[in-house]
This record gives sequence, C-alpha cells and structure tokens, in this order.
Amino acid sequence: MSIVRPYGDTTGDGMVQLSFTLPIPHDKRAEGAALQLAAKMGMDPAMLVHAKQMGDGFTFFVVYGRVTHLVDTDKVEVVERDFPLLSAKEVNALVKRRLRRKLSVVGACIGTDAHTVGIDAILNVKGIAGEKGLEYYRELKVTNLGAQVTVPELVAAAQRERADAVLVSQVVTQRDAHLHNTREMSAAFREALPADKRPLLVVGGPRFDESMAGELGVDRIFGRGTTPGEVASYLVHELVQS
Amino acid sequence: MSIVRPYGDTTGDGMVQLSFTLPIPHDKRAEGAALQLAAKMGMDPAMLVHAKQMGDGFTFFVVYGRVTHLVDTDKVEVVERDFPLLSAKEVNALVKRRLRRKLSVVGACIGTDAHTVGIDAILNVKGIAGEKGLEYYRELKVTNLGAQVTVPELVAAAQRERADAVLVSQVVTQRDAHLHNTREMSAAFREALPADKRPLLVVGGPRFDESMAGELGVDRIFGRGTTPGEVASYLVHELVQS
Amino acid sequence: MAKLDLDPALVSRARELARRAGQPVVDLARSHTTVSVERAVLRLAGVTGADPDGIPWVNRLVDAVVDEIGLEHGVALPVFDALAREGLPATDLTLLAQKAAAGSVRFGVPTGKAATAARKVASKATAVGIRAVDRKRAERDRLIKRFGDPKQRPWIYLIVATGDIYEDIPQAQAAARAGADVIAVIRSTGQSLLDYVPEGPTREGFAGTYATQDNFRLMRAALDESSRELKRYVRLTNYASGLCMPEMATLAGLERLDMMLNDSMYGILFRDINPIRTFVDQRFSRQVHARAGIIINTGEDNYLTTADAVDEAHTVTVSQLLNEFFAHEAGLADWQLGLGHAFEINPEVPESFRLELAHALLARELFPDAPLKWMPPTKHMTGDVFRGNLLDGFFNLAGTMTGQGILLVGMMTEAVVTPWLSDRDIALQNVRYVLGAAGGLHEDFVPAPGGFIQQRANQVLGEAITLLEKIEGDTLLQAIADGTFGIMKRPPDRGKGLAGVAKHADDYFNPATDLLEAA
Amino acid sequence: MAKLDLDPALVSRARELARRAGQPVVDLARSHTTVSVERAVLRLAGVTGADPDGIPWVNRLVDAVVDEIGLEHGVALPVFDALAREGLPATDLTLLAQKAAAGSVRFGVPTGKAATAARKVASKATAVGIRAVDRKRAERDRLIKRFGDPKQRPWIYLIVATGDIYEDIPQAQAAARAGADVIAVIRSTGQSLLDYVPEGPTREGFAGTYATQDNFRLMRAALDESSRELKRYVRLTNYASGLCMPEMATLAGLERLDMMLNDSMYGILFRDINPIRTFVDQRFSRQVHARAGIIINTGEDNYLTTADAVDEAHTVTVSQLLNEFFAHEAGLADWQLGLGHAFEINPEVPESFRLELAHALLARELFPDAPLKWMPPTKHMTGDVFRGNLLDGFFNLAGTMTGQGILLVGMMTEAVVTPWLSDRDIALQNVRYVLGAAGGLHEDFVPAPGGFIQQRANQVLGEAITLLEKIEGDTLLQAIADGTFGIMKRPPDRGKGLAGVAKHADDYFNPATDLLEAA
Ligand code: B12
Ligand code: B12
Ligand SMILES: Cc1ncc(COP(=O)(O)O)c(C=O)c1O
Ligand SMILES: Cc1ncc(COP(=O)(O)O)c(C=O)c1O
Repeated sequence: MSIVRPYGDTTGDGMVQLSFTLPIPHDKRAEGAALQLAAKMGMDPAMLVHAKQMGDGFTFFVVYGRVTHLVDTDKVEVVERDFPLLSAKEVNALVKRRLRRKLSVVGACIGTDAHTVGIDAILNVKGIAGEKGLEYYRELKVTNLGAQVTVPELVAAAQRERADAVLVSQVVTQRDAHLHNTREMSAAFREALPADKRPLLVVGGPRFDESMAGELGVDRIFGRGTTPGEVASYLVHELVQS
Repeated sequence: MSIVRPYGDTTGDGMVQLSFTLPIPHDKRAEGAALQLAAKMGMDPAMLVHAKQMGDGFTFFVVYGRVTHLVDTDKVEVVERDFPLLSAKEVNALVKRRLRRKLSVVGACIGTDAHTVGIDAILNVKGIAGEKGLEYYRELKVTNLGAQVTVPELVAAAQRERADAVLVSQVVTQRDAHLHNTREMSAAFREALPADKRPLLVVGGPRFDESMAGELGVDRIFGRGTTPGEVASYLVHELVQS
Repeated sequence: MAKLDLDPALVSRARELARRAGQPVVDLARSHTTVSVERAVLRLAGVTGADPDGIPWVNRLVDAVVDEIGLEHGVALPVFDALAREGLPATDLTLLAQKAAAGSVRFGVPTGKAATAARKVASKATAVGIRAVDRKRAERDRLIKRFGDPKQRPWIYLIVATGDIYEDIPQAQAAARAGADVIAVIRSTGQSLLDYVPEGPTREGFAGTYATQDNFRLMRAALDESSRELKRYVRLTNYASGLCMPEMATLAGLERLDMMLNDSMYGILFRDINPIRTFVDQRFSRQVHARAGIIINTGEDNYLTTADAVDEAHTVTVSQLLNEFFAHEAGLADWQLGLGHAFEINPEVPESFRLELAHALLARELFPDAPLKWMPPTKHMTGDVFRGNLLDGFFNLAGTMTGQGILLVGMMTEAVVTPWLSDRDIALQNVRYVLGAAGGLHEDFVPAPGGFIQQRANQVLGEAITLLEKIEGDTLLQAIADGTFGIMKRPPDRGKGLAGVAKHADDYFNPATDLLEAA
Repeated sequence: MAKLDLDPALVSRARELARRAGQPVVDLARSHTTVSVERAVLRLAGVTGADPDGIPWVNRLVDAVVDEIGLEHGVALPVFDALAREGLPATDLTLLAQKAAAGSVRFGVPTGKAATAARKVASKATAVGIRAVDRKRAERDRLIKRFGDPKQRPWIYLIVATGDIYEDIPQAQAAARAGADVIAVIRSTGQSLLDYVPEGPTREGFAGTYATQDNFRLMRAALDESSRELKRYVRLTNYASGLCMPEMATLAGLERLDMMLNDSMYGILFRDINPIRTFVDQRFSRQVHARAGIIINTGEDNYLTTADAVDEAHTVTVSQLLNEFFAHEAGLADWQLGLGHAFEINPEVPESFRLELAHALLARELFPDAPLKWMPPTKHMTGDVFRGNLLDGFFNLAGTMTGQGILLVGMMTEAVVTPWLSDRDIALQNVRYVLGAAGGLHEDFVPAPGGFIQQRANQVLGEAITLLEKIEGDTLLQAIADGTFGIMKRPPDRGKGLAGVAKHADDYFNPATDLLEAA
C-alpha cells in the first residue's frame, strides 16, 4: 500500500501533534490565530490543547489534530545507498588490487565550526557504533586536519596529500552556516583544480539534507548516524570500481 | 501588524515543531515519507530530527522546520465574549429586578460520560479558580443531575424544573462522542418543546470548538478554563437583559 | 526497611477499626444476592451465548426466573429444578435459557427431594465451571514458570483503549515488546452501566473497548504469543466493576485474565451504582478472584481526581484498609492485593514530590506484602505535553524510590486523548530511563528522622485513624452517603442497580458461593 | 553535611599535587606576555574605538609597537614614552594609536629618566581603568543590596544565542522574568579565533552573538531594567576565552559583567589555541576577574562531550583542582570559582543517575565553598525532544540534591537548534517544578555507607590522584600534549596564537599586572 496517513491510535485517523510560538500575547484571538495556522497546515479538525504566554508578546501553543494530507510512499525521493556495503577487508583488497596505491583521504571541519566528534567518528581508528574509522583501513591514507580549517588551507592540504577524496564535516547550521561553507569549499576546489584532478568531495553532518549534493556542488552528502563502513564503501565504489 | 509568522528565535523565522507516527517500518524511505508530509503541511525546509520504530510496522518522527504560511490575525474568527462580566451581586440584582423570580438552571453530564468535575466546578458552591459556582447565587435555582444522565431524563427534568437554561457537560471526545451527544440532546429539546418554551441550551467541556454552537443546535459553547462568573453573566445577558 | 518509624500499635489500631467498620457491610453482602451474582453462577454452570439482540442467555434466564418467583431464592434451585422437569442434562442449560426466554418454561422453588436433586446437579454443574477456573490458574502458573516473571519491580502496566479489539491487539503487542509487563484493556465509557455483558469480538467502543468473553480470549491469546516471543509472561487486566462485576470476575477466571480492577467503592462513587448492589457484587467477585489467582487492583487513586490529594490523603489510607479487610474476608491473599494510590498532588505545591514520597511510603509500609498499584498524575496533567512527560518521570521515580509493585504508566497526552501508540512508546522509554538510571536510588533514600517525610506520613496515618473512628460510629454506608470518599455523596437507597438486589430468602441457595467458601 | 566519607588526607594530597603540577605553568605565565595581555593594558589605560575597517585601535597600537621593537618589553613603556615625545596627555592615548597606525609615530624602549616618567604616567593611566573596574564592582554590590540575590540555590543560568543583540535582549528579559538569575550571551562560533575584539552593537553572529563592549553594555542595561522590575539582581555572563581572553576580562570588568566563562584549558583543547598563549592570557584575565569581583566558570563539562563521562570522570576532578590552584594563585576567592562539571553519562548506563549523583557530590565536597557550575546533558540529547525534557528534569534534580551553585538550564532541543524562546520557557518550567517539588529532597538523600555512591566517588578521587601524580612527573604541558583531557592532543609548540607570545625581556613592564598584584 503506497498511501498512508499519520496514525494516532486508529488506522487512517491522520493524527499529529504540533507546537509553535506566535509573536502575540495570549488571548482568544491568539488562540484563533494558532488554529488558523493549524488549518493552513492542513489540520482539520485541530484542537488547541495548550497555550501559554511567554514574556509580554509571545504565546506558545500545542495543537493536536487530524491532517487531511495523504502520504504517498511511492513518491518519496530518497538518496538510497547505490553502492554495496563492503567490509574493511574487502575495501582494502579492492584498493590494493585495482588502485595499486593507497587511497588518500583528507578530512576537516571547515569554517569556524569546531565540532570534530562527527568527523573523528568517521576517520579515527576508534570509529563509532562498533565500526572502526578509516584510519584503521590499511589501504587508506588518512589526513585529519581537525577543526576550524579555512578553505584555502583545505585546498592546499588536498593538493599536498594528492587527495582522492576530501571529507568535510559541518555541524553548526544556524543561519545556514553549513550550506554557505560547503558552497564556498566546492567553489574553491572548482577554481583551484581542473575537473579531472579534483578530488571526490564529500560532506557530512547531522542536519544536512542528503538530496542537496548537486545544489551544493559536492559529490555526496552523509547525514545523521553515518558509519565509517558506509563512507569507505562509497569511496571505493566511486574511486576504485567505477 | 496583522500578519505574523511562527517564532523560533528570530522574528519571521517561521519555525515550528511537529511529531507524528506513520504506519510503516523505519528506513530511509520512511524518513522521506515523513518529510513529504511535512512538505505538504507547508514546512520548507523541514529537518527530520528524530525517527524511532515502534513494534513492527510503525515509526515515530519529530520534525522541525519553517512553515511558509502567514497568519493573519485580522482574519481570525473567535467567539468573543459579547456580554459584560457581572459580579454575583449584579447578577442577583438583575434577576430579582427584571425576572422577578428565580432563574432555573438544570445541569447534567449526559450520555455515558461520568466526568462531573467540570460541571460541578460551574454549578457547585465550591466553584473554581476562586469563583463560587452558580449554587452560590441567591437568585439562581440550580438542579444538578450529575453524570450519566440520559437525554430523556434531562428533558423531563428541564420540564419539571421549568428550566430557563440547561447546562450540559461533555468531556469524553473519542470518536466525537461529545458531538453526537450534544446533537442528540438539542434535537430532543427541539422535538419536545416549541421554540418559545425551549430553555437556553448551553454545553461545555475542554475539547469543544466554541464556534460550533450553530452546527450543534445549541445556544452557546464554553471551553477550557470557563469560570462560573462567565456563565452566570451570559445567562443573565441572554435571559434577563435581552 | 522501615523508613517511616510508624508506631505498630497505631497500625494495628487502624486495621482493627477497618475490620469493625467493614464487618456490617460483609454481613449485608452475605445476606443478599443480585442479578449479576446469579448470572455469574449460571455462567459457571455453563450457560453461554446471547440472543439475536445480543442479550446474553444468562440475562434472559435470570430475568425469567425473577419475573416468576423473584430473586430471593437464588436462581440455581429453580433453574436446575426446571432443567430436571424438562428432562435436560446439565450440559443443556443454555437450551433451557432459550426455552425460558421463549416463555415455554415455568419456574418454581422446589422442596424436598426435588430440591435435594436440583441442589446436587447445580453444585456439580457449577463445580465444572470452577474447575475450569482452577485449570486456568494452573495454566497461568505453568506459563509463568516457563516464560518467567518480569525481572524488575515495579511491574510495568500499560493501557490500550482504542475501542476496537483489532487495533488494541497490535498496540498491546507493541507495548509488550517495548517493555510492558501488564496490559489493561480499558472499557468503553458506557459499559459499566450495562446490566449485561456484551458478546463477541467488538470494534465500536468509546474511549475504551467493550469487555466481552471473546475480547478477553483474543487478547489473552495475543499476549500468550508475546509472552512466548519475549520469554516473559505478559499479564492481562480488565475490569470487574460496574453492574456486572461478578460476571466479569467469572469470565476473567475462565479466560485466564491475570488482574482485575475491582474496588469496593469505585462503582458507588464514580458510577452512581447503588452501594448495597456494589458490596454484594464485590464480595462474590472477590471470592472468584481469590479462587482464580487473580490480582485485584483497587481504585483509591480515583478519589484524588475529585478531592485534593493533600487534604484527603488519609481517605486513601482508610479506603485501602477497608479494601484490605474486604479482600481478606473474601479469601484473597496479600499477594493479590494491588491496593491503589496515586501521584496526584498539585505540582505547584511546595515540596510536592516529597509529599508524594511520604504518601507512597506510608502505603508501602502499611501493606508490606501487597503489590501496590501506583497510579500516575492525571488531574494536573494539561495540554502541555512536554511538562506532562516530565511529571510522569517524577511519578516513575517516586514509584521506584518507594518500592511500588505495579506501575501504571502515565501518558504525556493524559489531558488530551486516550493514549496514542507513540504516547505509549514515549512513556515506556520514560519508565525504562528512570528504572534503569535510578532503580537503586531507594538505597540512598533515607527520610530524615523526624523530618518532613516522616512527619507527613505519621500525620496522614493519624488522620486516617480519626476518620476510621468516625466511620465505625456512623457506619460505612453513612460515611459514603456523607461524601467521605472523593467528595461524592451516595446514599444507600439511591443509585443504579438497586432493583437487581434481593435479601436472601431462607431457602436461598448458591452453589458457587458454597463451593468457593468451602475451599 | 559530608555524605561521601572522603579521606581528608587524600583530599589534601590531591590539592598538593595540583599545586605542584600547576606551579611550572604559573612560572611560565609570570615570565611571558601576549599581544592580548598588552592590548588589555592599553584598554585599561583608556584606548577605545576602532579604525574604519573595525580593527580596534588597541590592536593597531600594539601591532605598531611589536613591528618596531617586538613584544618582549611590553607595550606600556614604549607607548607612554612615545606619548610623552608626542607631547600628548594620557587621555589622548587613542589619538596616539591613530597616529601610530598612520605610521607617524616611532617606538623605542626608554631608559633612565624617560623610562621612569613613562612608567609613572602609564601606571597612573592604567590605575584610572582599574578604578573604573572598582567602581563597577561597587556598583554591583550596591545593586545586589538593593535588588537582592536569587532566593534559591542553585542560581538559574540561561543562554541566549540568536546572533543578534537586538533579538537577544527581549529574549533575555523574557527569560529573566520567567525565572533566570543569570543570562549568558553565547558568542558567534568564529569569535574565539579572532585576534581582536569586534566593535559596536552587532546583529550577524552564527549560533551566538559577537561579544563587544557595546553589546555588553546594552545587555547589562537591559538586565538592570529587568532587575529593577523583578527586584532581583539578574547577572550577566560572557566569555573570557579565545585569543582575546585578557581583553574580554577587562571589558567585562568595565561593563559590570558578573560572571565569565574562563577556563585554563578550554581554548587549548577545543579551539586549538596554543597552550602557552592560553596560560599566559589566563593568568592575566583571572587577575582582572579577581579585581572586578567576577565569578569565573570553568569548562570541565566540555571534556565529557568528547570523552566518556564515566571512564574520564577523574579528568574532570583533576582539571577542577588545577583550575582552583590557578584561580587562587591569580587572586580569586573561593566564592568566585564556578568550577564546571556536567550530567553527561550515557543515560543507557545502568544506575547512571546514581553515578551522576556520586560525581556531583564529589565536586561538591571537594570544593565546599565554590559555587559549582552544573552543566546539563548535551552529548546524549537527541532529536527526541520529549525524552530530552525528561533528562533535563533529572539533571535539575541531581543539581538540587547535591547542592550545586549555578544551574545551566538544559534545553530539550539541544541536539537540534540553538534555543528557541519556547525551549527556554519549557526548560525554566522544568527547573521550577523540580526545585519547587523536590528542593528539600537533599535532606533525605543519604548515600548508603560504603554503598554504590560512596564507592564511586572515592574511586574517582583515587583515579584523580593517580593521574595527578603522573602529570606532576610528566609536566602538565606534556599531559595536554598526550590527550589527557577530552582526548584532545595539543602539543605546546602548536596551535593558534603562538606568534603573539613573548618571553619577558629584563625591562618588561606591565603597569596593570603590577597594580593588580599589589592589591
Ligand atoms: C559535543 C558538542 C560540542 C563540543 C564539541 C567538541 C568537539 N571537539 O567536537 C563543544 C563543547 C566544544 C561544543 C561547542 C559549541 N557548540 Co556544540 N555541540 C556538541 C553536541 C553536544 C554534540 C555533537 C556531537 O559530538 N555529536 C556526535 C557526533 C558523532 O555526531 P555528528 O556530529 O552528527 O556526526 C555524525 C554524522 O552527522 C556524520 N558526520 C558528521 N560529519 C561528517 C563528515 C563526513 C565527511 C561524513 C561522511 C559524515 C559526517 O557522521 C557522524 C557519525 O555518525 C551538540 C548537541 C547534540 N547533542 O547534537 C552541540 C551543538 C552541535 N553545538 C552547538 C553550538 C551552537 C556550539 C557552540 C557554537 C556554542 C557556542 N556559541 O559556544 C560552541 C562552539 C563550537 C564551534 N565553534 O563550532 C549547536 C549547533 C546549533 C546549530 N544547529 O547550528 C548544537 C546542536 C547544540 C545546540 N542546540 O545549541 N559543542
Ligand atoms: C478526573 C478524571 C476522571 C475521573 C472523573 C471523576 C468525576 N467525578 O468527574 C474518573 C477517574 C472517574 C475518570 C474516569 C474515566 N475517564 Co477520565 N479523566 C479525568 C481527568 C484526569 C480530569 C478531568 C477533570 O476533572 N478536569 C478538571 C475540570 C475542572 O475541567 P473540565 O472538565 O475541562 O471543565 C472545565 C471546562 O471544560 C468547562 N466545562 C466543562 N463542562 C462544562 C459544562 C458547561 C455547561 C460549561 C458552561 C462549562 C463546562 O468549565 C470547567 C471549569 O473550567 C481527565 C484528564 C485531564 N487531565 O484532563 C481524564 C479524561 C477526561 N478521562 C478520560 C477517560 C477516557 C476516562 C474513562 C472513560 C477511562 C475508562 N475507559 O475507564 C473513565 C470513565 C469515565 C466516563 N464514563 O466518562 C479521557 C477522555 C479522552 C477523550 N478526549 O475522549 C481523559 C482526557 C484522560 C485520557 N487522556 O484518557 N476520569
Ligand atoms: C477500580 C476501578 N474500577 C473501574 C474503573 C473503570 O470503570 P468503568 O469501566 O466502570 O468505567 C476504574 C477507572 O479507572 C477503576 O479505578
Ligand atoms: C570554558 C568555556 N569557554 C568558552 C566556551 C565557548 O567558547 P567560544 O566562545 O570560545 O567558542 C565554552 C563553551 O561552552 C566554555 O565552556
């Protein structure tokens, strides 16, 4: 069945929970305004179950109700994994056999973002979720530049290390910082290197939309909960097998 | 300013929080389906921040994002209080002077609903939120039938007590029980009594939509947080002053 | 592990007062019967099914007897006498009911040999039913042995309430998988006032699912499946409450339900059922529960939804003592006493959490061997679901810190809807966190000697004793009429179902009671 | 109130080891200066404002001096010598900076009489700045007297982080009204690596608002308004951290900020700032804080976001002891030591809450007179905001049960966004509930003698002592290079800002340090 609806406690009931603040003080009109928004979002009927004024001019609302929209799971667009998941052994074997040299990976957290836990989870031996990071792979040469790396530093390091792939992490997303930084990075690589010399550009972080790769000028985006194995498999698929 | 948007942390950012369950197991497609729903609700961009499978075939999602809808506070329709709020003293004085007899009120919780706390809060001397209930008003004669009253019993009691107003409470709303019961009640009064003999029909309960009075065939609906004073003032306004 | 420094003499005095206040009610129950008690007897004797309008044959049969000769003799004698006269075997009791409904059977009270014969067949037939209950109890014991009990206390108790047994089942199984030890299927709002038990699997309840024998069976089978899968016996609960309390208990025994909501006063106070009807029904239902190895859950938590949880805390204690007395009198053992109490203090009250701890510990120490049923906040839950989940967390914490036996899991949407699938999942996650992270905290919880918690607990006990003294003087029926519990005033000559009560005639005969009391 | 049964001899030994491990770093700090220390001196001496590109005149002036004669003499002597040569009064120091930037002033190190004269004027000018700081401190004391301190402990500490000072202000005021005792304005992600302090009111930060003197002043004025309205002095916090640590401390003193995040190692570990640069800057900034009556907040909580909160709990203790030593050495009193720690144990760990209690109590008993800063869960917060609010509730509970001094309020959206207005409101409601409902629970919290909590606390203390012994042998700089804290490896010859460090020449002169140390 490709058409589904949200489920509260009965198939097809369409129930959802919504909360938000409006920049108006709390009164009946504000409650009506909240219900207006819920209606515009497709909730019918919508029950306003909580309203609380905050400070002088804001009110927080909680609304429960049924949405009229249908979800068509056949029409969902997702970036599905289009490469096989390989073990570390298989990755090493493939690189050794086909590339005949180590595959060079340069990683960094660019801009003023200092969140290294995510990129370290992918790169460091320690890894994450029981999987070892890329440094553990014998046939991968990993250069982890750490955090707060500027784009020119990154491009220079990529050239110095003859990077096959550049892995960039972005965790801070306020005011779309991650998008700005990614665009700046991909543009710099385009400028510095001809297409055939350009390393594979990969970005990751918990709040990326994986379908935006094209728009951001990178080859691939990895989101929440990525594991090192997925990344290694992808690199081999792109750089060694095809 | 009549146009507002939801407020996360910056004026105009339009941010809201949404949660719901879809009846599908958790995978990338399910996450895409969740985002599809968010998009249909007008969230753009929408961030899927949490997904958790429950049992075999359900997944719970939390989504944050910006809604594109505008809220026009000028277009909000609310049932505003269209009568003055009176003190108990004023109510008593008006009834005494104009009606020259006690005003008879019959209250009940109908159907199988046994939630009496709400109607008792309006009727009993004890009251609620620091206001005494209608029994405290010298010029009101209150008959509280309690809960689980059938519609025929209620109509009979209203006739026996020569009710000027009938106050009905409905708290259980699952499968729209409150709406069914209210419709049944108003139809029964229409059937039993000619229009000019019919008492004022008032319903109340925490999950009513106050704008549905016409649809349900009653004169007025009172929602969450109603106080006895509001009800008394309304009764006097409708039955004594006009 | 006594943390409250309660005076044992005071505790004994409280129990003795409860016994004295309760005894007249027991005497009343022993000398009366009700239509539902009689129907329960017929169910044990093997009457099943319903007429085409859905009215059970037990109702038709009892009604036919009552119409002709009244209720005061009990139905067993006239029914088995008629059966003999019709030349039917005891296994054809349902056929007799159908004939009676069609008006083709006459009833009378047999005497002499006919009476002796009827009594004998009646006892035999009823014993078949009771043996069925015994077999279910043994089966439960076996399954518990095989699958095991929950690893932790408190047991985690979750409700499902969709109104549709076929939505309830997958939700219950999902809940069990997510950690529920006990599943309660909430009943439709209307059911407790029905003077019959609906038949068949049902899909149309309001805010709850009809309790029927088929629904019991379907859900128990589903949970047996879950028990096998989870290697943990998942218990099932329903309600022996309302006008059909004795029959519900009987059906629960026959379908291996494991717990039943069964309070001595809930129906009186919150369903406006006649007090005498309730006390009579209650005694019979508890005798069945005792026999069936079912744990009862009492309903003191409800008082705190209409009365203030601080001011009226002692009424909970009084009611627990009364429920304990009635339960023991009916043959229930301490391990079957899921006495109720609740986390219902207004969260705005200063030190409200410590007051909750004091109240919960008081119950714990007064009833050390009972698996207390700890109920979550409901009254002070609002549409603010974020706050709601927090309150539920503190409720869970109080539960583990004070060693409660059965934890009814609170839902963040308490003030909004009957629980959604996701609400239950979030609630269970909350429980798992609290029990996992602070399951041993009770070791470090030592109420300061003479401090806030000890003082409060002793104060509540003192108030309970004062109230019990008053009740003993005035009678319990008068106390109920006065609004002592939950501020609901219920006089003994009012309320629903009084018509279905009769004082025993001298020749009253009830083979089920005889068998249950003989054990 | 000792609940852990710590051995006083071990506690003394831990302190002594921290002193010995820290002393070489203090010696390093006493014998070096940095560009930011020198700029701070000039700020105290009255240089204000920035060039048209937004580069502060203090930077232009220090850069000019360094270009010509290097940093090792300090800038006070050459600058005040040049001022004299230009015939300008001390009040025209900013004018001198402008001239220097234009290249029209030469700098040298004066000797003899010129040096004596320059020293005298420099000291006088700097003293004006220090007196301004003193006046602000006195003003704070007056306002606290007038409006009062928060009624409860812990103080409730909330962050605002919109990036726009004009959105921050109403949000901070709303938070204060809803119960916040301390407002922290989070800085834009980039700021700590800027080697200058931006100027003016700002609206364009990322995930935080730039710390500028004007933003300090605007927010302090807004909170003064709130204090008046609320009859409770609302404190303001910012960061003396990053490459401009000494200047931030100075501006905080001049604008009456009340607390500053100021850690001895945070910049090294989490901003990759050079260790020596950091330790030098740190000592100066703490001397200013001591003078200004500012409470510092250290950053041990951060270690637990990169390292495991159970395995590395003792590194927090070690760092607290080091921070304490450095703070005392710089003149800070115990009441100014908001030593940091956090509720960061994986909530899935069995008995995680009791482990948190053990760690929190250990800090409490090791530093009985310090207003410990208790930080909320962040690492194990997920997009499940319902669970998040629950965890924050248990964090609040641990805070009140263990007597923490400053409670940084956790947000349910921790894993999602910088806090929304509503998140803060929900979080404060959470705090209010917990402090209101369980504020006295610490009285009944008595870790079982020799039980889980006492054992754990003593184990962490033992591990801390072992680690301190190792650090004392290896040197602290080596320990940092080895990744001892937060698993971040930071060698002393690497990291940002090393170029801005110089070893004192024999004629090094710093009037501010002299005045601050004289007190
Ligand atoms: C740890 C942490 C810190 C630590 C960072 C230590 C360090 N060395 O990394 C410290 C304490 C220093 C810190 C500081 C700050 N933080 Co911080 N921090 C966090 C926290 C708690 C956890 C992040 C984390 O480690 N996650 C665990 C890792 C394993 O997950 P991950 O990053 O998602 O990575 C996975 C995937 O995304 C993916 N991935 C990530 N990168 C990449 C790259 C590639 C190539 C690939 C293939 C995959 C991949 O794979 C990883 C493994 O599965 C989050 C809140 C939270 N609970 O999420 C806030 C959070 C990220 N921080 C935040 C902020 C604002 C800050 C500050 C700016 C606050 C301030 N103004 O002072 C500072 C400054 C930091 C800066 N300049 O960047 C915000 C960001 C808000 C936003 N959405 O913009 C958050 C969300 C907290 C909040 N709600 O305010 N922080
Ligand atoms: C107390 C309570 C009970 C008590 C009722 C005791 C009694 N004598 O009233 C007991 C324990 C008996 C009970 C039982 C049940 N309850 Co109940 N109960 C509640 C609870 C906790 C509080 C309701 C309350 O008292 N509110 C306080 C009063 C003052 O507020 P109020 O009713 O909104 O009234 C105000 C206004 O609405 C208005 N108002 C109300 N009526 C009227 C009438 C007029 C004329 C006017 C002018 C104004 C007015 O003025 C009042 C004062 O401001 C709610 C959960 C919650 N926190 O809301 C669940 C709740 C209402 N119960 C619920 C259910 C399902 C049941 C049961 C059916 C469960 C079961 N199957 O066993 C049973 C059976 C009850 C039945 N047959 O109706 C659901 C209803 C779900 C739904 N939306 O349909 C709720 C929401 C809980 C839940 N989430 O499941 N319950
Ligand atoms: C003891 C007891 N019995 C019965 C019920 C439910 O009643 P009913 O199914 O009769 O509406 C409750 C309500 O929670 C209860 O606590
Ligand atoms: C001690 C300390 N200093 C500074 C910061 C923030 O650093 P910055 O503003 O340098 O990014 C933190 C982070 O929370 C901290 O804990």
